[in-house]
Amino acid sequence: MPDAIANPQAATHAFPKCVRIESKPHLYCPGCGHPEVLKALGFAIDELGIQQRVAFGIDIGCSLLAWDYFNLDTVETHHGRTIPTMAGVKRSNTDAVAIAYVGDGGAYAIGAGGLLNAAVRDEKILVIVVNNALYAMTGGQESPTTPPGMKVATAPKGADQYYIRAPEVIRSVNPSAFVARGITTVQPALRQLMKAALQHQMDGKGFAFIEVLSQCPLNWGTMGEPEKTFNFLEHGLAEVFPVKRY
Amino acid sequence: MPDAIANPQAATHAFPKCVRIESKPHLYCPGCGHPEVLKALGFAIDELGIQQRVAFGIDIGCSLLAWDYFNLDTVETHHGRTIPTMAGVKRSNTDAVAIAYVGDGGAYAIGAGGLLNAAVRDEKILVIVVNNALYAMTGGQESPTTPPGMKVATAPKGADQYYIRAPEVIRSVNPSAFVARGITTVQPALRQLMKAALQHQMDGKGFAFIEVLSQCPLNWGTMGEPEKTFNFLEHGLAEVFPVKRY
Amino acid sequence: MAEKKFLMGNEAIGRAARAAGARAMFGYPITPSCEIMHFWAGEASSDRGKEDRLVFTQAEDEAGAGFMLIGSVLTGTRAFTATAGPGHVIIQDAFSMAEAMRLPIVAFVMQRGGPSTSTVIYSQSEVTLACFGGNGNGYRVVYSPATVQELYDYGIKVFNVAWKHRFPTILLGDGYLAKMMAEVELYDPSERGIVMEPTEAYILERTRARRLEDVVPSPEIHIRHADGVEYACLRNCLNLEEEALAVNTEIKAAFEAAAPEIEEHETYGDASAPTLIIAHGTVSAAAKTAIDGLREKGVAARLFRPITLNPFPADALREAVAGAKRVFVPESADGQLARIVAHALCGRAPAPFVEYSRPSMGILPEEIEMLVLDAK
Amino acid sequence: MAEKKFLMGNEAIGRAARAAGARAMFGYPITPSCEIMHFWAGEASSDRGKEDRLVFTQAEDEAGAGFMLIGSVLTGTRAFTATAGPGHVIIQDAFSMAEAMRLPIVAFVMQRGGPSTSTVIYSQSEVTLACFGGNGNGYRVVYSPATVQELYDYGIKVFNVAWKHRFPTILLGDGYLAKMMAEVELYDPSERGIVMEPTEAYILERTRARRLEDVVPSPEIHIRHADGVEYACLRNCLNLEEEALAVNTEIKAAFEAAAPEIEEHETYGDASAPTLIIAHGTVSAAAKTAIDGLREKGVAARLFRPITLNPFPADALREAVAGAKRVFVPESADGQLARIVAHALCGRAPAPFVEYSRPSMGILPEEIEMLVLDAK
Amino acid sequence: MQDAFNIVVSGEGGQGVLSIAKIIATAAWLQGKQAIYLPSFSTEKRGGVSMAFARVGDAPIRFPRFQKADMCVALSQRALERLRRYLKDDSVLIVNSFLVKDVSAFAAWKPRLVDATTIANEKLKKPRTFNMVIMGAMLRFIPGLTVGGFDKALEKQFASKYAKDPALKELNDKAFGLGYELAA
Amino acid sequence: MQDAFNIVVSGEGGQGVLSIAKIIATAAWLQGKQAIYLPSFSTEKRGGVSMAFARVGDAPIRFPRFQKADMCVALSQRALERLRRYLKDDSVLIVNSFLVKDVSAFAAWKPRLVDATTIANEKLKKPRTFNMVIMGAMLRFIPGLTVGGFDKALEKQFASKYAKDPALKELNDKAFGLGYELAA
Amino acid sequence: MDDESKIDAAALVRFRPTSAENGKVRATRFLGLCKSCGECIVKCPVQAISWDPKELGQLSEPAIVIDIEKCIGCEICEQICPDHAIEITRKPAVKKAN
Amino acid sequence: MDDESKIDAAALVRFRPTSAENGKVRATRFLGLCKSCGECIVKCPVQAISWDPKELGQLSEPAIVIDIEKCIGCEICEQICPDHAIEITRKPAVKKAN
Ligand SMILES: Cc1ncc(C[n+]2csc(CCOP(=O)(O)OP(=O)(O)O)c2C)c(N)n1
Ligand SMILES: Cc1ncc(C[n+]2csc(CCOP(=O)(O)OP(=O)(O)O)c2C)c(N)n1
Ligand code: SF4
Ligand code: SF4
Ligand code: SF4
Ligand code: SF4
Ligand code: SF4
Ligand code: SF4
Ligand SMILES: [Mg+2]
Ligand SMILES: [Mg+2]
Repeated sequence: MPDAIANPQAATHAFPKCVRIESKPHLYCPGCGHPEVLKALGFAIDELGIQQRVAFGIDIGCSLLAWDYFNLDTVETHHGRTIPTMAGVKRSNTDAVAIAYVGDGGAYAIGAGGLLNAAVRDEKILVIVVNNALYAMTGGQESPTTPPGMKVATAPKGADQYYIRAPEVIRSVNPSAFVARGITTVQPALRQLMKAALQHQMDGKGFAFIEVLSQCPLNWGTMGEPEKTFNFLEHGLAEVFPVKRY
Repeated sequence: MPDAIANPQAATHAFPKCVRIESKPHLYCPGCGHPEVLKALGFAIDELGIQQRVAFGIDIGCSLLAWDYFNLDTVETHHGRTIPTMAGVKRSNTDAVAIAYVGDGGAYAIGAGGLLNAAVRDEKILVIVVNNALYAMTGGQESPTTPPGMKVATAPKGADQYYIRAPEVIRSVNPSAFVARGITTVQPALRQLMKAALQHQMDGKGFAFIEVLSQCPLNWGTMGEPEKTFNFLEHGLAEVFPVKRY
Repeated sequence: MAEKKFLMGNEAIGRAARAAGARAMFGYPITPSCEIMHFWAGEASSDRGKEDRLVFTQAEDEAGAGFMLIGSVLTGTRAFTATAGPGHVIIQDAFSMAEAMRLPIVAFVMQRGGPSTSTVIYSQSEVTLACFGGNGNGYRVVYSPATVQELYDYGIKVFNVAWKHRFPTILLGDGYLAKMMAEVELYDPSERGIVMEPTEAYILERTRARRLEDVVPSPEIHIRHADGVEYACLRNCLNLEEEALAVNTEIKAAFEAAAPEIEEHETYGDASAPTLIIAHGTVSAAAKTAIDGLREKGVAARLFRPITLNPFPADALREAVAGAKRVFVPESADGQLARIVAHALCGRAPAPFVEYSRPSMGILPEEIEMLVLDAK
Repeated sequence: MAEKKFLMGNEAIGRAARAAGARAMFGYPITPSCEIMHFWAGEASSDRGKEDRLVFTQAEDEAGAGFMLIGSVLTGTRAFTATAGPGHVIIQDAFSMAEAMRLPIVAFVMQRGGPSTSTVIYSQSEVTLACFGGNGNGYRVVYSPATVQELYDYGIKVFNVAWKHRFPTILLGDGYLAKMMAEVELYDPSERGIVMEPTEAYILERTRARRLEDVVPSPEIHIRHADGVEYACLRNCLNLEEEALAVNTEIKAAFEAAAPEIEEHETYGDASAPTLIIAHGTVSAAAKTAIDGLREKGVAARLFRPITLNPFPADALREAVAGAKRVFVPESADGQLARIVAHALCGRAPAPFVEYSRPSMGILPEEIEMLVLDAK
Repeated sequence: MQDAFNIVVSGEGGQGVLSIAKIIATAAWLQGKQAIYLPSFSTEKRGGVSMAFARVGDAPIRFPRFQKADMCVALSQRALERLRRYLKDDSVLIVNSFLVKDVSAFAAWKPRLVDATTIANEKLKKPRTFNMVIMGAMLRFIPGLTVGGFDKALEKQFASKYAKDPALKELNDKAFGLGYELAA
Repeated sequence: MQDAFNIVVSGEGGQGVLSIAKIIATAAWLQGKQAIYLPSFSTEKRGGVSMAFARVGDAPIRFPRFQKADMCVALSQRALERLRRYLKDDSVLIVNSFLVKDVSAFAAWKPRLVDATTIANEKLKKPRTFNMVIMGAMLRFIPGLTVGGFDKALEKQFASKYAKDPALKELNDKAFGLGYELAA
Repeated sequence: MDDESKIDAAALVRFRPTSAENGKVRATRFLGLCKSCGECIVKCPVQAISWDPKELGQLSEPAIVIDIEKCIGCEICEQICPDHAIEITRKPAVKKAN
Repeated sequence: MDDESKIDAAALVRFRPTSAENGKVRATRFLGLCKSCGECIVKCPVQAISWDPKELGQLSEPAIVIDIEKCIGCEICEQICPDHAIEITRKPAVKKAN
C-alpha cells in the first residue's frame, strides 16, 4: 500500500484524467448515481481527447454538484435552462463540444419546451439527462418520470399513471439524432454511449440525447440499503424506461 | 330572398347557435382557417348542448381574434399559457368543459412544456391547436411546424428540416388520451372529432387533443389565391402531418 | 380551538391557508418554500382533504403554476401558490395577467439570495419584484411578516384582502421565516371574529353578487347575453392606447381607493426618540431587539415598520419622520425598501436618510445598534 | 461611408448591430420588435452574412432566447436579443443570471402597453422592469433613446458599453420608435473614431487579455489549472449568505465605478428657467417641442433628459434641480421614472415634484405645454 | 408652432391604411423633405380600426404624433368617427365615399368625397386599387410634393411586385392618376 | 442584553447537524420553554459545511439568529473554523474529537472533547449514533432542560422510525445516556 | 327551428342576405359577410360558384354568386366558408324532418 | 502511464489508499473516498467485498474490504463505485500493454 503514498505523483485509473482530483471526495451523497454518470462521461472525454474543447453546462438540481467535478470549462445555468445555453455556446463556437447535463425535472418539466425545440432545431449539442425519477435537490418531489405509484413528497399516496419517455419523444421529432437510454449500473455500455454521442456531435451530425437511469438513495429512502436502491433502479425504473439505443 | 329580412328573428344554420351574431362579420382575414375551426367547434358544442358549461380559453396569437366569436364564457390568457390556465379551471370546477384554443406557436414553442406536461398529468381538458405552420399574428415567423423549405419571415431561405408532429408526441406520453389531427377543409369530420373529444372530457376520461391543419392566406402569401392556399394546406401540410385519429 | 404548536414557518403558512378555507394550491418546488407544498400535498391526499375537495397540482414550472392558479381563481376558488427567487421571477408572467384583470391570486413568496440562483437561505431582495414586477403599471398587495406567528395571521388575511379588493396578494416572507421553527398559536378565523370574504367565479357564474364590470377594468370585460344567459369574456389584449390607459387608470383608482383600508404599519420604541429606524419583515424584528439594546445603553430609538409594502403606508411614515433627526433604513437588499421610502418622502424629508444595505445577508440586532451608535 | 436612409426604427437597430460587428442574434418574435429579427434573419441568410459567420436562431420562447444569448456571450461573441412587454418579463430569468455573472448581453427592448398582453403600440412602462427586473440586487445599463437616429447611435454604443464594463446592457426603446420611419444617417463606427471594444470568451479561452477574476464576482468564478491549461468554472448557485453578499457587493462596486463614465444626460432650453421638465425617451422629444412652444408663449422652461436610466445621472439631476421652482415628470408610465427621480432627489429637493403619469399612452407636446401652463 | 404638415389616415384593418401613410412619407423624403411615418397598429389585423400618421416638413421633425391634422383621410364610417379629434378648422378631410356614406356630422370641413371604390371597380375592374385613387387625391393637398417624386416612391414600395407583374405598375399609375384628377 | 441561551451546531452536510439543533429546540419547547430553531442550509447536501441555530429561553424570542453563542458544537475540523466568530469568552465548546483532531487554536475555550464516533462505533457498533452521544453531552450545559423532557422530544422526532424499529429507540437512548454521562 | 341561430334585424341589415332556389335547394348568400376569399369557388364540386359581376362583399370586393341551376345542394360551400356567408337548405327533406 | 490520472501528495493523504494483491489482481481501496454506500458489495459477482470491521471511510462509517483471494479482477466494483474509492489492476496483462 504505501508505495502510492511514497510517490507524490502517483497515478490511478479509478478516475478519468479530466476529473479534478483536488475536489475529491466530491459533493454527492453516498451511493448517488450522478457521479457514476459523470465518471462514464469523463472516460469518454478522455478517450476522445477533447478535454480542452468541452463546454460543460450544468443545470440547477443535483447536477450542479458537478461544478468542480472536472477540469473542464464549466458553467452553471438556471434550472431548466442548460439546453438553450449550450445551444447558444455551440452556435457561436462550432469547435466547442457542448454538453448539457440536466436532471429529469430540469429537462422534462421546466425545460421540456427547450429540450423538445432543441431537438426539432437539431442543435449540435449533447444533452445528458440524469433521470432519478424525482426532484432530488429540492427534497424528492414528483417529476415527469416518477413511475406510477411511487411515493414522493408531493404525491404522498403515490405518483399518478403517466410519465414521459423522452427518447421516444425526441426520436419522433428528430429522425437523425443520436438517442439512447443508459443506466448507471452498466458502466462499460454507458461509457460507449457517451463516446458515441460525443462523436456524433464532433462529426457535425446534430442533436445527441442520452437519458441515464440513476439512483437517488437519499430521496428514494434507500440510503444504506443498496440492494433496495438497485432493485428499484434496475426493475422499478428500467422496466418502465427501457435501456437501449433508439 | 326578402323573407329573411322581413322576419326580424330570422334563423339560419350557417352559424352554430352558440356563435355571437352581433360580432359578425368576425375579425379574421379573408379565407382564414381559424373561423372554420371555430365553426366546427361551435356545432359540436351545440350538438352536445353544453354552451353554458364551456370555459373557452384562447391564446395570444390569431386565436385571440376569437374573443367575441361565441357566446361562451371566454378568457384570453397569455401567449403559450392557455393550457395551464384551462387545467386550473377544470381542476377547480369539474363541471366545466374546459377548452384551450391555441396556435402552433403557442402550443409547440413557448407552450411546449405546458402541453407535454398537461398530457402527462392527463388533465381533463380539450386542447385544440390551430396549426397554420407559422406565427400568424406577429407576421409569419417560423414555428415548430413550419415544413422544411417553407420561406417565412425568420427563415427567408426556407425553414429547416425537422418539425413537431404533436399527436405522435402526445400519444407517446398518454396512451388513453383522445388524440387526433383534423383539417379545416373537411368540416364534417372535424365536427365529429370535436364532438368526440368534448365527449371524452365530459365522460371524465382525461386529456383530449386535436390539432387542426389550417390556412393562413395572409402570411402564406396566398391571399386571393384559394387554389394555392388549399394546395399548400392539403398537400404541403397534410402530407407531412397526417390527418387522422391516433 | 386555538392551540399552540412548535412549527416550521412553511407549515404555519400551509395551516393558515387551510384555516382560511383555501381549496387549491398550484406550485413548483423551490427552496426555501417547498414545505408549503409538501404540507398541502399531504392535506389534499388525506381523507379529510378529499372530503373538502382540496386541489393540489404540481405544475411543470412556475409559469404553469401561476396560470393554473389563475384558472382556479377564475372559477371562484380560494387558491394560492408558493415560490421564491428565480421562480418568483418566472411567475411574474402570470402575476402581470392577474393584475391587469384584477384576479385575486394569493402567493407566498419566501425570499432567497439574488440575483440568479444564489443562496437558498434568506434575503429581502425580492421586494421590488413583489411590489412592481411584471411589465409595468400593475398593482399588488404585498405583506411583509416578521414572525412565524405572523405567517399564520397574515397567511389567513391575504385571502380576505385578495378577494375583497380583487388584487393579487403576496405574503412576502423569507428563508429564515420559512425554515425556522417557533411557537405558533393556531386558531380558526371565526374564533377571532374573522369573517372569510366570499369568493365568486369570474366565469361560468350565472348570478353574481358583485358585477364583474365593477371589478375588471372596463376594456377587459365584455358581458354578453344570449337566451337570457349571461356570458363573460375577459380580455387582456387591447387595441388602442386609450384602452390601455383606461385599464391602468381604473386599476390605479381601485388600488388607491382600497389602500387606506389595507395599509398597515407598526411602531416600536419611544415615540419622541430622534432616531428612527425604518425596517420591514425579519429585519424589523432585529430592529426591535436593537432598540431594546440601545435603550439599555441610554440611547432612544424607535421603529417604523411597514407591514404592507404595497400599498405603502406613506402618510403614516411621513408623520413618523416628522420628528426624527436621523433616519436609518437597514434592509437585507440593495436599497429596495429605500427606494420605496424615498418615493414616499421625496420633497418632504429635509435630509437624506442612511441606507444600510446588506443584500442577501441577515442583519443582527447588534449590527443595527452599531449603525445607530456609530452615526452619533 | 455615411449615408442617409429613410428607415423604420427596428431596421435602424438591426443595422446598428451589424455596424457594431455583432455576430449573433437570438430572439422570439413579439410586436413591436419583430422587424429587428426579420432584418437579422435576412442578413444571416445572405451570402455576406454567411461570410461573416452571422448567427441567427429563433428560440422556443424568450427564456430560450435569453439563455442562448448567454451561451453565445460566454464564447466571446458580440450577441444580442430583442423583445418587448410580456417577452421582456419572461427574459428576466436570463437577465438575472447575466447580471449575477456579469455577462455583457445586449437587449433591444421596445416597450408596449402593460401590464399583461395589453397594446402592442407604445409605452414607457417597462422602465422599472428594465432597470430593476430579476430577483434583486442586479445591475444593468439602460439607455433610453429618443429618435430613430439615436436607435442607430446607441444601438452601436450598447455593445461597447456592455463589453467594456461587462454588464447586461439594454436599449430601451418603445413602439413608436420601433415602428416609425424617419431619416437615419448610417455610418461605420470607425468613421466616427469609435473603436469597438474587443470581446473575450468566458469559457474555452486559454489566454486572456483580462482576467476573469477581475470581471466575475469572486464567489462565482473558479479558475483551475491542469497540465498547464486553465479551465474556468462559472457558478451562480451559492452556499453561504456571505458569498451572496460578496457577489452583490462586488457587482455594486463595479457598477458604481463604471457609472461616471456611463451616465449620460441632455439638457434643453434656457438654463435659468424656473420650470424644469424631467423626461426620457420619446416623451423627452415631445418635451423639447413643448419647450419651444412655451417659449413662443413667453414661458421659459427647460428639460433634463436622462439618457441613461441606469446608472442614473443623479448628480447632474441634483444640479439641474437646484435652481428650479417647479419640477414636472411626465412619462408614459405609472410613476416609474418618478420613482427613480425620487430616489435621486430624496432629502435634496425642497418640495415634491409633479408626476404626470399617462401609462401606455403617448404624450403630445401640447399636453406638456398645458401641464406647465395650468400649474402657473 | 407648426413644424410639419400632419396627415392621419384611418380605416378598417386590411384596407391598406398603413401603406398609404407610409408611401406618402417615403415619397416626401425621397423628394428631399423631412418626414416621419408612424403606424398605430393593433393585433386585430382585419377587424379593428387602424390609423397611420405621416408628417412632412422642411425642418427636422422630432416627434411622430400630433394633436391636430392638416389632412384627415377616412376609409370607413367608423374610421371617420375616430378622426374627429384630429380635425381643426382648416383640416382637409378626404373620404372614400363608397365606404363612408354619412358625412353629415362633418359638413363643417367640406369633406372631399372620393368614390374611389367605384372608380377602381368600374374603371379598373380592381376594387382594391382604391388606395391608389385615394393617394392621388391626397397628393393635391400636400404642400411641396410632386407627382414625379411620388412615382419614385411607389416604385420603391412595390419594386418586387412590379418586377413580377409589370401590369400592376400600369394599373397603379392609372388609379393614382384618376385620383389626382378627381381632386383637381 | 441576553434574551436566550444561544446554540450553534456545525458540521459536514449529511452529518445530522440540523437534526441536533432541531431536537434541542423542540425538546426545550416541549418543556415549556420558548425556543426557536433555524437551519442554515445550502444546496450542497453532503459536501458543504452546514450550520444550525437553536435559541432557548423563558421570554418570547423575536429573532432567530445571534452574534455570539453560549454553546458551540463542532462535528468536523472545517466546521470548527466556521464557529470561531460565534465564540465569546464564556462559550461552551463541544467537539466530536474523532472528527476534530486539532483544537489547539481553541484552547482558550477549553473544548470538551467527546469522542462520540468511537464510543458509538465501539460501544454501540453504530458509528452514526454519534449524534445522540453529542446531544447527551450538550444537554448538560443547557440551562433548565431535563433528560425527561428530552426523551419526549426524541420520541416525537423519531416516532415513525421507532414504530418500525423499536430497537432503534433503545440504541438512541443508550447513546444519549453515554454522552450525558461523559459530559458529567 | 330551435336548432338554428336567431338573427336579429340589425344583423340582417349588416349581413345582406339574398337567396335563390331550385326545386331541391335554397341557397342564401350573406353579401355583407362575404370576404371574397374565393374558397367556396374552389371547393364547389360542380363549379356552381363564381364571382358576382355586380355585388360587392364586405370588403368592397366582388362577392360570389351561385348558379342555382347547377347547384346540387351538397353544402360544401356552406361548410368551407370561413365567414358564414352561405347557407344551403335542402328543401323538402330538411324542412320536414323537424 | 499517460492514460492515468495523477494524484498529488495532498490528495493521497486525503484518499488514504491501501492495496492488496493476489497473483493476478491488485486491489486498491481509497478509504478516504469511501462513503460506505455498499454498492460495490452488492455488485461484486463473487461476494468478495464486505464491511471492514476496523477501518472507517470518509464519513466515519465502516469502509469496505476486499477479500483479495476471492477477487477475480472483473473491475465491476471499480466501475460502480460512485466515489472512485476502488482501483482494480489486472497485473500482467494490463501493465505490459503499455
Ligand atoms: C426557476 C426555478 N424553479 C425552481 C427551482 C428549484 N429547484 C432547484 S433544483 C430543482 C429540481 C431538480 O430536479 P432534477 O432536475 O430532476 O435534478 P436532480 O436534483 O433530481 O438531479 C428545483 C425544482 C429553481 N432553482 N429555479
Ligand atoms: C411572451 C410573449 N412572447 C411573444 C408574444 C408575441 N406573440 C403574439 S402571438 C405570437 C405567435 C402566434 O403564433 P401561433 O401561436 O402559431 O398563432 P397564430 O397567430 O399562428 O394563429 C407571438 C410570438 C407574446 N404575446 N407574448
Ligand atoms: S440527493 Fe439524491 S441525487 Fe442528490 S446527491 Fe443525494 S443521492 Fe444524489
Ligand atoms: S393572419 Fe393568418 S391566421 Fe391570422 S387572421 Fe389572418 S389569415 Fe388568419
Ligand atoms: S367562402 Fe365565404 S367568404 Fe369566401 S368567397 Fe365564398 S362566400 Fe365569400
Ligand atoms: S351546395 Fe355544393 S353544389 Fe351547391 S354551390 Fe355549394 S358547393 Fe356548390
Ligand atoms: S461503492 Fe465505493 S463508496 Fe460505496 S462502499 Fe464501495 S468503495 Fe465505498
Ligand atoms: S474486481 Fe470484481 S471480483 Fe474483485 S472485488 Fe471487485 S467486483 Fe469483486
Ligand atoms: Mg431528478
Ligand atoms: Mg400559427
